[in-house]
Amino acid sequence: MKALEIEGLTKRFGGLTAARDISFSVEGGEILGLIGPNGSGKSTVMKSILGVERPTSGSVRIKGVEVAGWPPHKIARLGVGMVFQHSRPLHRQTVLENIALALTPDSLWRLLPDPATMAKARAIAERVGLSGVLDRKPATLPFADLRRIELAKAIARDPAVVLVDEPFAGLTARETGAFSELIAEMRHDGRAVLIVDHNVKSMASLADRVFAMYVGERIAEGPPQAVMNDETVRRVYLGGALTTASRPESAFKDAATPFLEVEGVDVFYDRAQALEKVSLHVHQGEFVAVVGLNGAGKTTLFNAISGLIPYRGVIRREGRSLAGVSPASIAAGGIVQAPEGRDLFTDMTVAENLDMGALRLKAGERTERLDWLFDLFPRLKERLRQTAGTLSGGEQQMLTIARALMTKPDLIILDEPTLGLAPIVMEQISKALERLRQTTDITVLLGEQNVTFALPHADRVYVLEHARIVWEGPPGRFAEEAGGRYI
Amino acid sequence: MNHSLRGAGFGAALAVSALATPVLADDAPIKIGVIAENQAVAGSSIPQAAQLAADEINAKGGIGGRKIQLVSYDDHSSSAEAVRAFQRAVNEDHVNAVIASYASEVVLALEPWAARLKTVMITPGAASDVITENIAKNYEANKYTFHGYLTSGSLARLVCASAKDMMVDAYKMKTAVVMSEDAAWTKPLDAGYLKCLPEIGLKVLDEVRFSPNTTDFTPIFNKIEGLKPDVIITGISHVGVQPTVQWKSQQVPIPMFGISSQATNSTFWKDTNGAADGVLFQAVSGPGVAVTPKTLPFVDAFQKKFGNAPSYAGYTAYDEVYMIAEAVKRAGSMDEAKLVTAMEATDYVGTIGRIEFLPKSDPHVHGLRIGKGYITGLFLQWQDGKQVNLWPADLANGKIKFPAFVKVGSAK
Amino acid sequence: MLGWQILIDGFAISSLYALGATGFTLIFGVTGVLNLSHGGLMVAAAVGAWAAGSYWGFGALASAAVGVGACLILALATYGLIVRRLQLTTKIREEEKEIFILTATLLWGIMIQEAIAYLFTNNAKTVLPIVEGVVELAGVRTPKNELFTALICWIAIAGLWLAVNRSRVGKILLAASMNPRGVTLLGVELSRVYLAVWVIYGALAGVAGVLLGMFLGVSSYSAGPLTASAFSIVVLGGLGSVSGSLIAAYVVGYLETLTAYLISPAYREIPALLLLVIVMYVRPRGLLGRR
Amino acid sequence: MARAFGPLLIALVVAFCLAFLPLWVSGYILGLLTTAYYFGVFSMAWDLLFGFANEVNFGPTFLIGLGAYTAGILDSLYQPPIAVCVAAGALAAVLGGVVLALPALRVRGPYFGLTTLVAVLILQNFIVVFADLTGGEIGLTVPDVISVSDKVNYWIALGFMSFSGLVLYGLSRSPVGLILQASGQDAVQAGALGFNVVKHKLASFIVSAFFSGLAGALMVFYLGVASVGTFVDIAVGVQVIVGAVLGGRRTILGGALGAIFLIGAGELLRPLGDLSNFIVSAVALVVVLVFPGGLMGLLGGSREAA
Repeated sequence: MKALEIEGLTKRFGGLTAARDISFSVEGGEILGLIGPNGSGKSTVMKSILGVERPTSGSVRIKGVEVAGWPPHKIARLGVGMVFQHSRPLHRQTVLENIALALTPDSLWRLLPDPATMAKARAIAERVGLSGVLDRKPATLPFADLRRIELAKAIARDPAVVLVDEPFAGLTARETGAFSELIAEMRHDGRAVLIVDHNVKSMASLADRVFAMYVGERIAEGPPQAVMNDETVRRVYLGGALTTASRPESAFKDAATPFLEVEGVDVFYDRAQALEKVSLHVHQGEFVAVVGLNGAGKTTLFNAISGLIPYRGVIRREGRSLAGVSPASIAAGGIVQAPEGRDLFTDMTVAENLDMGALRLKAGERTERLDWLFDLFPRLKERLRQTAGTLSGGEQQMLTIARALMTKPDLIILDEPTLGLAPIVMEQISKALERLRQTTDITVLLGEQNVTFALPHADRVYVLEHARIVWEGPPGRFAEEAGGRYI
Repeated sequence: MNHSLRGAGFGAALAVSALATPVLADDAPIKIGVIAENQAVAGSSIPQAAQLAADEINAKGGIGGRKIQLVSYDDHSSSAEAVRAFQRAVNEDHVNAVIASYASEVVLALEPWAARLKTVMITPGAASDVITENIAKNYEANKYTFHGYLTSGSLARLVCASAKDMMVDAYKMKTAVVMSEDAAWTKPLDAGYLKCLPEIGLKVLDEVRFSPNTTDFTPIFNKIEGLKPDVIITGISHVGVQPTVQWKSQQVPIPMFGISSQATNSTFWKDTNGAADGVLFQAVSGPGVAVTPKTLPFVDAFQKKFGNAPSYAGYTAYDEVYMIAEAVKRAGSMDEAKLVTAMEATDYVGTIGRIEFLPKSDPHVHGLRIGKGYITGLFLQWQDGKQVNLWPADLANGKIKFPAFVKVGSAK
Repeated sequence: MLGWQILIDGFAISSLYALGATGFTLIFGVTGVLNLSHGGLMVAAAVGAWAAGSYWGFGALASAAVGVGACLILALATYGLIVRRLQLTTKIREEEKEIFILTATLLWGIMIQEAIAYLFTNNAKTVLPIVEGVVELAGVRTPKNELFTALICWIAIAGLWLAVNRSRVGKILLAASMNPRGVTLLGVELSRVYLAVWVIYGALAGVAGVLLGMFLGVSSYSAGPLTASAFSIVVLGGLGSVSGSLIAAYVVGYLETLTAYLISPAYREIPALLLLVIVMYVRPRGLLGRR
Repeated sequence: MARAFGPLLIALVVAFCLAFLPLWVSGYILGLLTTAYYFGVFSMAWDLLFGFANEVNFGPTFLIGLGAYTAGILDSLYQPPIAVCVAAGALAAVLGGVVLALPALRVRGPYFGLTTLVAVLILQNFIVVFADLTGGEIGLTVPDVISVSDKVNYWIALGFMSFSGLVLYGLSRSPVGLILQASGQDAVQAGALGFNVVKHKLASFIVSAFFSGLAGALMVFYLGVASVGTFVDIAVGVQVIVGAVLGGRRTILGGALGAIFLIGAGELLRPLGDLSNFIVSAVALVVVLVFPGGLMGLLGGSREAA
């Protein structure tokens, strides 16, 4: 009997199929990695196991018991523990009390703390390396220790199955090592472990097997190395053969003071470090791509440039620091973002959305600009009177880019323009970018996890990984020098 | 925690020491507690008028050499605060009697406490019949409570008496609709109306009761108008400005006549922007009306001292201090049971008429006796920003006048 | 006849409810704030207009202007002194700010109410009417004031609709209500947007308050019930949906008028309350609510 | 663990000292504090729902009023022993709590808030409509009271508040309280730890309702009267909520502190007359704006502010 068995799991949200016919199993003492880019459906699978989502069809068995449709607390008590990515401990309680909470039986009559529970909590805390901070409040702890609390809570009830969501997000290299050991220990204890993450690399040394998903479907399964070398996986993550059209950095006139300079920028969310000493620059007229997996820090970087979040370090535009400038002034000044979440005005028509980008334009300029945009994205012209919320994902993405372009930006930041889009739509957007690059001298800063999409346009590429820039160079050298760190 | 408590204790202790003096033997002052709603127009006159009476008595040497001392409490229109104040008045400040509140809710909450703590209490303004009914139900326990103002039932009879002269006899009116807010005090009032209006020759076409939270009176007036009565007999207190203004703006062609407590306020004209013109309302006093020889001197003294006219509860509160003082004198002791007997023997001409309490045999024992020779009340009308008295004829200082939109006697 | 009466009377009171609720829902829609001092602001407008008329002898129009002005100033104070402070503070966790804004605006409303009671007593007051007299409408004698009230309400609502859908500022407001971040990213300062919303809100609440004072009369006690009524209508219609609020205002207004005519004026409020409870159980996001 | 019970220890010592207050302060202060103590229980019971179950209940007076009126009506109709009336009041409030919990498990935020508010308005309307039974808006006078002595009433209220504080605070710090807090904070994570969120939230409504109703019923037999203005009006609910937020949310004991502060401050400012309510509201507003941790936060320093 397997500890965890998924068979034919399908989950639909309205017309969207988030997971289709997924089957896998994990035995006690085994670690399975579940990977896939954003929107691949891995979270849906995880939620279905937890009982947060009810599967549309298929079966989820824990220790042979069918649990599909059960409420979460019953599944948990049957033997499923979960390490959440975002820890939300009780802030007024100590670390020990937080762990003891996970050991408390689900009874209304447990009014006094049980000494045996406390002893057990202590023992668990020791195992995950928290014995030094038992009596501290979570608010005073470093981020890694908060993750340890989550880990302790997940194994407190001695579950047969443990789900771990993005275990290494926000951790430093050393902490990552320590965390890997803790997870390996679970395997040693005979638990079935399911690690959910974006890519194989982070868990290559840890997982026994890897199960890869893409747009709701299984694309590969096997030992980590085999999955990393799998053709389909490589295509999804790295794309096929590339033709690049990069221009050398010396081709740009503002070599001394680049248009945009980011220098040693640090960003923290609570105690998790989202950017660590990040430096990059973009020249006037240059097309720069920042590639990195989801959670690497791309959006954080762009939000820092747009002034939306506080940061340490310096960001300069044409040599002048942007510190203290309001996000709206930065945007009004010409650094405009087409954000990852699109941030469209969903109940307004396409025309009205575009008009919102034309607030500072004169009437004549506006028409001229519109004509140019319709030339770039003919689809938008057809959809002019339709409300933005009813557009397809690809059309929404075009509108997002067009709305940003409407403002006549000096620098446009494109954050994950291909997220969740079908290949054919990606192709259309790619063509539009191509034309943009060829027909105008616009400056572009593109953030992508889809390397295939990013590299053909880029003059230079930065690779962002775990909050740091780990590689910089022309796109032509990417595959051989940085491709391996990427899958 | 300690901190705020010490503060509270300290402040209140100061207040207490300023008010309470030790109880001495024979020349100890007669202490009267006054519990009132100081922020409300009607309530604020109560402690002021009582103080005026006490000052007058003390200026003349007090009662048998004993001064009257008042202890005032503000109940913020809250029963809970009034109960607290009553407890303090009796247990702490050792008052001999309490004058309490114009709100029925508050007086009814205090009534059992008067019984429990065996202390004479008299209200200068509450209207609920239940107060006296409770006394009738359990005289021995509740005999400490006196109803120093007109009960709803009495008010109904006074309204009928004046309606007979002013509406039926003068304008040959035959039909009426009763319009009252849905409240406890209007239940006996409406019952009284339904009983006495037919007796004076006014057929009651309907009784319209509406929620006291009503803001839009359009449906109510339309409904009434549809019945084509000659007159609307009112029973309103919680509302007043709103129905009056809408009566005017809708040009309801039927006169409003009856109880309208807010209309007795001197600010009513201003509050309604003059829509009050023509409104007829029952009152126990009116500007410049000498109901008894004591009325005008009281009003003048009050005006001089406090800069405004007293509310209806001010008149009664003023009288009640005198009544208690006389009762103490008659009883010759501070014994509460004797004081009750002495109060029951009250026959006093005050500012609103001659006051006598109904005897034990009456279902409204300790209520005021009404009718000719006792309290008849007045009937006033707002005319050009002034309250003019129209009834009874010997006290009238003006003639009845209606705004143009009111079609008296023609609405058939 | 009765049918016409119900139709006409219900229309006026419903229009007033609609105008009162529109500002409330606008503020919620654009800034996410449930302003529990709403009733206090409306009463301040009415009492301000009343005071201008009876103390300083202003004419009807000038009084009304004073009332609206008073409301506008208080609305800006609500935003500047309370709401903005709470929105910007880092001492309170984001997820707790809602309850803090609710509590703070509630207290602010009580302060306004008590200040009015202190300065002008808690007697009910009526604002000098701009038009007087009556007209016959389908055999129903209707006060011109009632028609005037309905008319102004609709002019104000239509004006708001035009402003939102036809003007640049309006478009920005609309956009901000759908996606505040999107507006920022296009170079518009949200703080200015919010200021504009509060100005519009203050004017709408002011007009509603003055009309209420003119048509029905208000006292400082009305503050709480007015807030509760706006809150109910807005939730019934679906939070943040202006058209939902308009529909809900008419549902409540007519339900109350029907009850008053056909059952008894004493039970006026009850059916509307019960309806609200039923809607909350059956369709928790309100009639036209999106979330 | 010792630290968790520190505040409780201090509170109990303070309560013990307060028990001797009748020896040297006037009956008036005692009456004031008696009311304040009952309000303290109201606020503490509200904080259990708000601070731990994370449910913003705008209608605490729905529960309080049910308790008060059930007890009062029972007493005026049949005059059973007071204890029976009080128990019936608490039971009615518990039933009301369950009724209130049903929408709470379905709708969130402002929607739940409005549902609770409407519950109060409906109760208020029914009290007026069934005036024969309830005494309507002028209130219901009950034939019995617990005692006419202000000292006895004071001790009963103090004892009851201490008992309620002990139970509610103990509950909030007990394993069950922690589960409730976790459920309120994040239902998904609590479920993943094996806790039945629905069960625990329902239980919290029942406990909160029980103490609200019990306090309401006891207060009826202290005042001798049940009235809308004292037990049901929205303004009373506002005072309960402001007391809890002022005292410091999520502290239970802060509720008592805040309620006593509000009533005490209102009394201290009484010489200012009508302005007193204005100033109390203003002070409360300043505390909310400047010290979001409330009075408990101020006393405990910034340590608890998180």
